[in-house]
Amino acid sequence: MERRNRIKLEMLCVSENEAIARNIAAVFVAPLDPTVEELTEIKTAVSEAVSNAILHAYGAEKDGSIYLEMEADTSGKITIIVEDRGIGIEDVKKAMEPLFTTGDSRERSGMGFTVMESFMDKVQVDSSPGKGTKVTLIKSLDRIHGF
Amino acid sequence: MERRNRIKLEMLCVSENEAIARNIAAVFVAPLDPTVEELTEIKTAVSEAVSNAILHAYGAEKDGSIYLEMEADTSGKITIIVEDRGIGIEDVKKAMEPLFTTGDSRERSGMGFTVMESFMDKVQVDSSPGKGTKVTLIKSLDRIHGF
Amino acid sequence: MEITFEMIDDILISVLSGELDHHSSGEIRDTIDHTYDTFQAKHIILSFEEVTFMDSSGVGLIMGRYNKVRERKGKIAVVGCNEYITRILDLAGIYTIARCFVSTKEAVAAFEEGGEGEIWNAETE
Amino acid sequence: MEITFEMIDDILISVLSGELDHHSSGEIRDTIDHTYDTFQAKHIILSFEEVTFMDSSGVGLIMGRYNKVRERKGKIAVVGCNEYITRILDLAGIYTIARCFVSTKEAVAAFEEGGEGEIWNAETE
Ligand SMILES: Nc1ncnc2c1ncn2[C@@H]1O[C@H](COP(=O)(O)OP(=O)(O)O)[C@@H](O)[C@H]1O
Ligand SMILES: Nc1ncnc2c1ncn2[C@@H]1O[C@H](COP(=O)(O)OP(=O)(O)O)[C@@H](O)[C@H]1O
Repeated sequence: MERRNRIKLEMLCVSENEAIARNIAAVFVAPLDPTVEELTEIKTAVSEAVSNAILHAYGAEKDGSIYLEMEADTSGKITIIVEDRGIGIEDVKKAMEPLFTTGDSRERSGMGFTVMESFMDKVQVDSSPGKGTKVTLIKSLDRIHGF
Repeated sequence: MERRNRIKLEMLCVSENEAIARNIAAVFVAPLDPTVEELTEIKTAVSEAVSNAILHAYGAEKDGSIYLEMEADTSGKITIIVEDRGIGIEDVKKAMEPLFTTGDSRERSGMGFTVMESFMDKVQVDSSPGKGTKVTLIKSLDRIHGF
Repeated sequence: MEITFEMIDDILISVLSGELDHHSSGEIRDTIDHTYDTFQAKHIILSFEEVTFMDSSGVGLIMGRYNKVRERKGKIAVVGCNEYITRILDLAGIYTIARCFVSTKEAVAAFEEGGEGEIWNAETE
Repeated sequence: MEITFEMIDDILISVLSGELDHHSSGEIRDTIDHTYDTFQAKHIILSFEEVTFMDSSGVGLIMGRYNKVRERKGKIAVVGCNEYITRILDLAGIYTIARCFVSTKEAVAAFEEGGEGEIWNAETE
């Protein structure tokens, strides 16, 4: 695929959609001829961001939506935005520290953002309390092996 | 997956998205434990509907969007809506006849709607000239082999 | 979608592999027609054995090639169609214009045998 | 995600297969804890050999089981981690609480040999 492409998605905040979201990311990226490594990294980062929205964004009510936007430009740069309209994050810097979690600390590792940062080229988090969270994941595919 | 689920998608009207759309449908339906036959039938019907929007809906400009909505209820009934805001169809009944096409008749078969009807339980087409076209594809998965 | 070609006498064998839809059929169509002209072929065999997905664009592809071979009084055959491809071709009544064979070998044999008198087009498998 | 169990002496071997994420880890966690209690096991081996996808939920799963086995002075080992799983576990510094082995066999051997004096937790592979 050489043209610029973009898809937007809205999905229910149910944990079954973690797998659906990361597999859709794989479907979107696959025509760009990624390596297995790149594909796995992107799937993992999307899984982390979507899990966070499902787990942390909407508190007890759980009937919010998650919004995804996936974009590919002609150079092989992938931008994936995962957005919710939930409770937001008070201190983004702190939230992004390894092992920091407000979840059940015996079961959540607080490694979500750390994994996203390790697996993508760039991770940007825009969030404000009460307004929701927008996570932007960016990765440029290594096109040397491609067309 | 036992809960009701729904995703909504918006994609650019480029032909690369035919494959992306049908593979997203496969990703959405896969957790419901469809047979290979059901999965192929759904992918094929989605491919037809999305190709039609790309090919017929927006004429020369080609910068419209396609809107997809995929829904699964707890009984295994899948509803997929493929919608465009393009030129619409003057005579839906005629358009749905086998071999009828307004496309390049040496290369288009006019079999799109016929394939959709053969591969899904129900196909509904709502369209009016100038307003766009909404194709609703419905199929109930045979759950006997499932959970 | 990829395509490879082989010529046996005046028969152009086109082996398709991958997913055949409206997007991929455009390029494939041009490649087949160009090769058909370059090699001055008469008949065309389209092998679907390695086609992993096909929608009604496949019908358009066969119909288009049928119109092409007719100009040279050639015939067209399709081989290796799976269950889903067969269902789509059946719906379109494709067997009135193209014969279907299990393998390329059988299709070639039928072409080599078939005289002008054979009611090739009306036959179905 | 599926899970199967085997007991060797006081070691509960949990073989995970499929995709491990926040969605699937909840059920898996409950199943492991229930089995651990039922069989009065001491140690836990988590086999990731058949895990086709894992995100940081896997770290949470290991940490949670670590807290569980500690109550009985047990230890935890992970086996068969692919490159991506290893990268995630490395990021989390998981090897301060769990040792990693190539195969279940090696992990069992290490459990059977390991006396109280061994600085198990501080060791990495
Ligand atoms: N979408 C979100 N909405 C609200 N809070 C979030 C969101 N994503 C992350 N957080 C906060 O950031 C913390 C750290 O996230 P992360 O590093 O992914 O680890 P974990 O999900 O294991 O807690 C979370 O515990 C939560 O407090
Ligand atoms: N989304 C659409 N917008 C406008 N016209 C459409 C749309 N979908 C189908 N049509 C019309 O219906 C006709 C028949 O469609 P179809 O049975 O899919 O065959 P084909 O796509 O091969 O023409 C098309 O040729 C076109 O005129």
